[in-house]
Amino acid sequence: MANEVIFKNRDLDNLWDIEQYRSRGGYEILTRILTEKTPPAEIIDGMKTSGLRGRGGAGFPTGLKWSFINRSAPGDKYLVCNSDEGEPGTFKDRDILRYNPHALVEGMLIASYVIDAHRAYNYIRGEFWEPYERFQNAIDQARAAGFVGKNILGSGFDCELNVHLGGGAYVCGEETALLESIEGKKGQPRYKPPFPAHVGLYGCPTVINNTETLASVPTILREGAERFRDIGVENSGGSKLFSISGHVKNPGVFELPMGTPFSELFELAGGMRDGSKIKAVIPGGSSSPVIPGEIMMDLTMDYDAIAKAGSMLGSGAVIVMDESTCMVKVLDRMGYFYHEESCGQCTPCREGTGWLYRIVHRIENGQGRPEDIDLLMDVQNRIRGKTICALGDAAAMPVAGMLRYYQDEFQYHIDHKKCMAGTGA
Amino acid sequence: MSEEKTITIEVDGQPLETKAGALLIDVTDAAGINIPRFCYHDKLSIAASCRMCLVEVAKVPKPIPACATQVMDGMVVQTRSPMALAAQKATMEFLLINHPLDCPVCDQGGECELQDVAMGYGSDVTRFVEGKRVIPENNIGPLIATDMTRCIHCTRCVRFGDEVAGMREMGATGRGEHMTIGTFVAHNINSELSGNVIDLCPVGALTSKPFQYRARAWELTRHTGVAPHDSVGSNIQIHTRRGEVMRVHPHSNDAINEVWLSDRDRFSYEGIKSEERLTQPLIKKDGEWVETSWEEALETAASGLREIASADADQIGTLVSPTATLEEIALAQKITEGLGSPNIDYRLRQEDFRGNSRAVPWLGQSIASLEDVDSALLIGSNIRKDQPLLAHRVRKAALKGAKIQLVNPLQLDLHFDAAQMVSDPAGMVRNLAAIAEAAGGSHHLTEQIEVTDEHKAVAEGLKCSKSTVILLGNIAQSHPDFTILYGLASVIAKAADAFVGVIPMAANSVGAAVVGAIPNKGLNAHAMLENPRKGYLLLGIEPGLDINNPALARAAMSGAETVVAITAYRSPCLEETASVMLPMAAFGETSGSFVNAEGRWQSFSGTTGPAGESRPGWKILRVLGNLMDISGFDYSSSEEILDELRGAHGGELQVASLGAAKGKIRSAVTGLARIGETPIYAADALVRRAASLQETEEARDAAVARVNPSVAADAGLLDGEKVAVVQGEGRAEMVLKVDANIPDGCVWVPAAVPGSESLGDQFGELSLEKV
Amino acid sequence: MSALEIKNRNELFTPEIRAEIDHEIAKYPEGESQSAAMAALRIVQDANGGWLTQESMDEVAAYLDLPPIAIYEVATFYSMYEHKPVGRNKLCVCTNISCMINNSDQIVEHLNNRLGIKFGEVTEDGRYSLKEVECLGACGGAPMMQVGRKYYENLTPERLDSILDELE
Amino acid sequence: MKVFIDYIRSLFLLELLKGLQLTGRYLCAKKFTIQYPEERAPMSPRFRGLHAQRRYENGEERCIACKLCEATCPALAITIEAAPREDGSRRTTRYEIDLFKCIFCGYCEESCPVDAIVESRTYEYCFENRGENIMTKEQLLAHGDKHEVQLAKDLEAQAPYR
Repeated sequence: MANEVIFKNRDLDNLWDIEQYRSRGGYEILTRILTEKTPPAEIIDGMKTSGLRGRGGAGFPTGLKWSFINRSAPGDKYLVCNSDEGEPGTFKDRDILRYNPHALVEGMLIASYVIDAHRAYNYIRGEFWEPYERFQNAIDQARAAGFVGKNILGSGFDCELNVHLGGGAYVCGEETALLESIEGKKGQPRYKPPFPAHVGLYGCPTVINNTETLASVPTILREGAERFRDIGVENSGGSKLFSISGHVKNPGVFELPMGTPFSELFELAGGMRDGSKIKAVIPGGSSSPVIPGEIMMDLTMDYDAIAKAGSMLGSGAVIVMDESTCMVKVLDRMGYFYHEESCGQCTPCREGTGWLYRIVHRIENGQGRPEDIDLLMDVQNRIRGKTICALGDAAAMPVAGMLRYYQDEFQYHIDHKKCMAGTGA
Repeated sequence: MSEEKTITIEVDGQPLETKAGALLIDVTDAAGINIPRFCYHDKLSIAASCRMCLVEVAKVPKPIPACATQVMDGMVVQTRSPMALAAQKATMEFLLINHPLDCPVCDQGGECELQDVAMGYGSDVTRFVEGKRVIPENNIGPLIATDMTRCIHCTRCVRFGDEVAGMREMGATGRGEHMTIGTFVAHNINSELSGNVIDLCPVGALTSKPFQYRARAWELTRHTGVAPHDSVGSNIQIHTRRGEVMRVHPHSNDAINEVWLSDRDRFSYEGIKSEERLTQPLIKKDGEWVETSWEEALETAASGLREIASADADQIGTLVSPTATLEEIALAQKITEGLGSPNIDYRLRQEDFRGNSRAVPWLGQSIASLEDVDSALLIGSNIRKDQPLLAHRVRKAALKGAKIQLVNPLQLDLHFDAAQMVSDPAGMVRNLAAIAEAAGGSHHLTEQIEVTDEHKAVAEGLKCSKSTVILLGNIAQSHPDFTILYGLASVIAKAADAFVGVIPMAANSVGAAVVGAIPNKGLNAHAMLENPRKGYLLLGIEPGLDINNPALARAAMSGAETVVAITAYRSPCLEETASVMLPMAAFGETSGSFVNAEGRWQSFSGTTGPAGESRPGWKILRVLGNLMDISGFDYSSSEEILDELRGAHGGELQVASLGAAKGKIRSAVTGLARIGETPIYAADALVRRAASLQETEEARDAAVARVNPSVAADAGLLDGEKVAVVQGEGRAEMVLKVDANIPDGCVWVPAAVPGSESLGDQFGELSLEKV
Repeated sequence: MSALEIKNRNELFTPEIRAEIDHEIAKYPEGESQSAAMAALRIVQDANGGWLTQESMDEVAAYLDLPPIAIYEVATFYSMYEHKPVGRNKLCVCTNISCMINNSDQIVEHLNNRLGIKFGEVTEDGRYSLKEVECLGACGGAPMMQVGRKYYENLTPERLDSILDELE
Repeated sequence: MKVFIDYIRSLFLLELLKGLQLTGRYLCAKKFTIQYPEERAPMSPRFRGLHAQRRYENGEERCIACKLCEATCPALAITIEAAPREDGSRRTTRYEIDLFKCIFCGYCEESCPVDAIVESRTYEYCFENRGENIMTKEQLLAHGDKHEVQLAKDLEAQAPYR
């Protein structure tokens, strides 16, 4: 059942070439939509049926998002694709851009048609130079083939597709920060409401979708929304790219149906490396709370199951850690990350992430105090739900998660000023 | 539509009626329910970033910021529920972890929003044990002291620069914890409204430099007053301690200055303590100035003037400063009249008196209504420097889409989008005439006028808007063809269905005109000097700096028999020209009234005692009147004078024409033409002595001669070179600055700066010489 | 700053850089040239040996007709803009979780020893500089680093040595 | 009868002896009186005598012109003027205590965040001329310099209770 949607044609060499892409039906659905002038509402219905949910992390239903745009409102509308892949553990969009860029181009064009956007931007993180070149090449090829630009395929529909390269800021993965960044400003998230569907890029209605979401669109529409939906499980339609990394034998990106047991994904990744034992799994990127390995082994990979276990499917970035891993050190590094990447705009995140990091860091360095665990818990609680964007929550949740399952390790660190036996190698 | 609907919400169990779409924080503020906040300010955009105003709203799972939440019908809000309080206390703790505990040395201590809120929401013990953040300082000029380590990143100052001052000079660089508010590169903040960030800053990160460490908020006594410089008449609070003016703050008045104050109004108080303050009456005896008693000084002054008047009353000329109070001006007028002289004038910087003297030049509408115009034509006005807060209103209009056009003798650095038509002074008249023709009006100028597409565009811009205003500024009023400019403006106004107004120059220009400090069949300010009088009475004037043609003024006064100067300062040009100097109370030391640009009478009382032996101007004039046996001088308070004036002149101001578009253009010159602007920090005696303002780049750059590159090249002069400006008999050495904003054939040589005392008319022919 | 104001827009940068920036400006709707600020900074940084001087930021501001502070804000917000000289090869080593648990510490230590520099420093010959970066989205190949525009994945001390030798 | 008994008693001077008994007891008891000024009563470290201003060990004056003492003084005895010193630090240009007004309540000492203004153990002083009741900054500092050792000791003794 693997590789059903985005990686469907991964067996083809040079899939990034337009000829190869078209050899398996690429751009067919776009051509059909544009020539038949399919009513956008029909496409939105299809998307709703497919059960596709945003693949960036929040999991918002895509069809619903598109339906928020008032097509008949005067003025410009924009489509923005979020390829600012930065959540630690996630590396799926890079592969989409590298291996199947035309699926994304086609998906962006379809989405633009649906919301009547005549300009679409793909925000690719600045470090992704190689993927950027692949994608830019795909745009150029698509333009040459008449899929991008003025009066596409004689339909009267215009759409310019451009890439905006990021500059190195995790927070730009937040949709409104990303819009600010495209506008040439600091990537500081905007307060919502108003939501981008009303006031987005340059103050115009804007849809922002993740790379994986948009790249799934052509296949969904071509092969039928029901088929896509049926790949997955209830409430988690379709298949999903899972990036698995850490102490596994074969880390990589795997496309699996939603609801696949974690153990199956784990098997695909070759299981633990060097015969070590699984200790813990971060199931959805570093912002999602950690889950002990034994619990994880019984879970399926879909939104509801992971949420029930107290974590999030997020971007589907699975980080597997073996028994030698010191959880204090892991949290120390994660704390540093959020502290470095906070945009600085709102108080709890600007000040709180630094504080969290400092507490964990001093525990890690043997200077922990008995009251530190309570303090950590309290500080993360004080950040949570009080910030403009989700970065504050993203910084706070892993702390709560770690303390939920591995408080003893933290306590040990505080008491003995060193790692618990067997960890921290 | 739905915005206008009245809805009901519930806050802390209290039902509140309000307009739909209003911000929750505004609604609670109006109802007297306090929600703590730092980043929110009702005159700035919403940042929602400090997270201090988080409140609980029913059916919303997370606490939400009151400053960014629009009220909806039936909303149930709790500002002090456990969830709201926990959120507010959390934010408070986060704000305090990196805030230094240096309240004892911080100037904001005692009036600090953070301190106040921390009392309510903070904890007395910190749980943060690491070192606090420290930010290195940048010097941002002589007006604002910075201590960015105290900054809580509310970004009010940044938003102010962007949204109000129109100059993005400060920003938030870096990110996360390392985000720093500042200029990034060390340079001065140059906005003429920069001082407002001191009020906006909720902590002690931005404080007043001249006031630094000098007093605490709790020891200051607050007196409301009126700013004494531009004609906005900004409401201020004068803060005094032990009989000394310590600082000036804005007093909010939405009709006038809103909550803002220009730097000139804010920092000029330093001039009160100038070393040049005259604190003892002085008489010139055998060419030497000697200190004397009030009795002798007053007797000398009175007898000197009386003697001249008894021989020929017409030989008396009175010049009053338009920054003097209404009461002082009225008494000066009464004395002049009592002596039998018709010669009195306040229009010291005016050159062209061909028009109707009796008409009062004023704005013709309210200050607040300026921000609602669709189109404006500013003639001869450097509005941003001359009237910073009027410029702010115009800027607001421009931001709302109004088309602002200017006809000026130099290209201005404006903080709003505007079309600027720049020409030499004579060209201004021609341009205006051409615009008038293009608009379909007619004039009676002797000259043939060429109408270009540019003129047509300006005319079109004026005609196709609903509410249009045409305003004449300081440059126009000093222009040799002011009357014609006014006449042409009226022609255009008629054709474009617009409104004409004059932006009065000084705090009490309108007041002086209202109480009649204008010659009735007598000599005007210029004629009094052209035909020297034997006796002069000067009220608050420095002849070398406050008069359009200082060379003429100094010559006329030096030759006079008696020159009585009622003045707060002992200045070199008074020592040269006067025969008696009577020390007058300065700003803040006297009660009085000003009439501002929109005709609003505003009174204020004295806040401190006058320095030394000086006395309020109205008292000096009253005694002078008594000594000269002029009847009707038995006032015992300035209020009595005011009541009398209100009775006589308190009616509503009428818009009357100041001149017609006819006659000869006088401003045409054959050589180079002088553009004699009065720089912002040279406008009057007080601001000229305000030490910190004089240290600003704006003031330091003022005393230079500016020409454009081609004029410089023609004259073979280089930027930064010292040149001699020769105007008639006068000669002044100045540094030359090459400035592309000056039109061809012109030299910008300011008035009222050191060196300009020996020059002639503010607009006239001059030449440049190499030194 | 005033010196720049006098400068004509066409006197800023080389014609090639101007063309590149203009190409970026053209991507955005009219009047939104600020959007090109990030790209312009990147282009100017590349042309200036990998870092931004204050003058170059002022020039970008002048070219895009923005207040300089708007450019400073952007240039200091994003981590890819450098404000100090960097080596010809800027070695950006990821130390985030996936790399960390795959021994990025060892990689960093090896680099420290071999080059004699720490994070944020440049070798004396200006050949290398070292920078700690956050997740670069290649966790499958952890530990990894980026040099210039290229990713190097699955690093080991031995592999590092051969990579370093290849870099000029 | 009563008259007779009283008479006998008076003959034996019993009252006198009773009185002398008390005298005798105190004659041998420990003395309360001290021979001021040769002898001094013991003093608490919290004694609130004449004011002094202290310096840091490097000679820098402690006072930072925060004006809390001035604000807290219930008798309005303290007058402070301040301005930035040449090095930019916040310093008083005038610090005066009017000893006629001072009620020696010690609030100034208590409010001082840097232990600059203190009340010393000195209680013997007098004014001979009008105006001497005003203690200037120089006098306060000089007084502090003279007694610094004792002042520091007293402050340390009080420290645990503040």
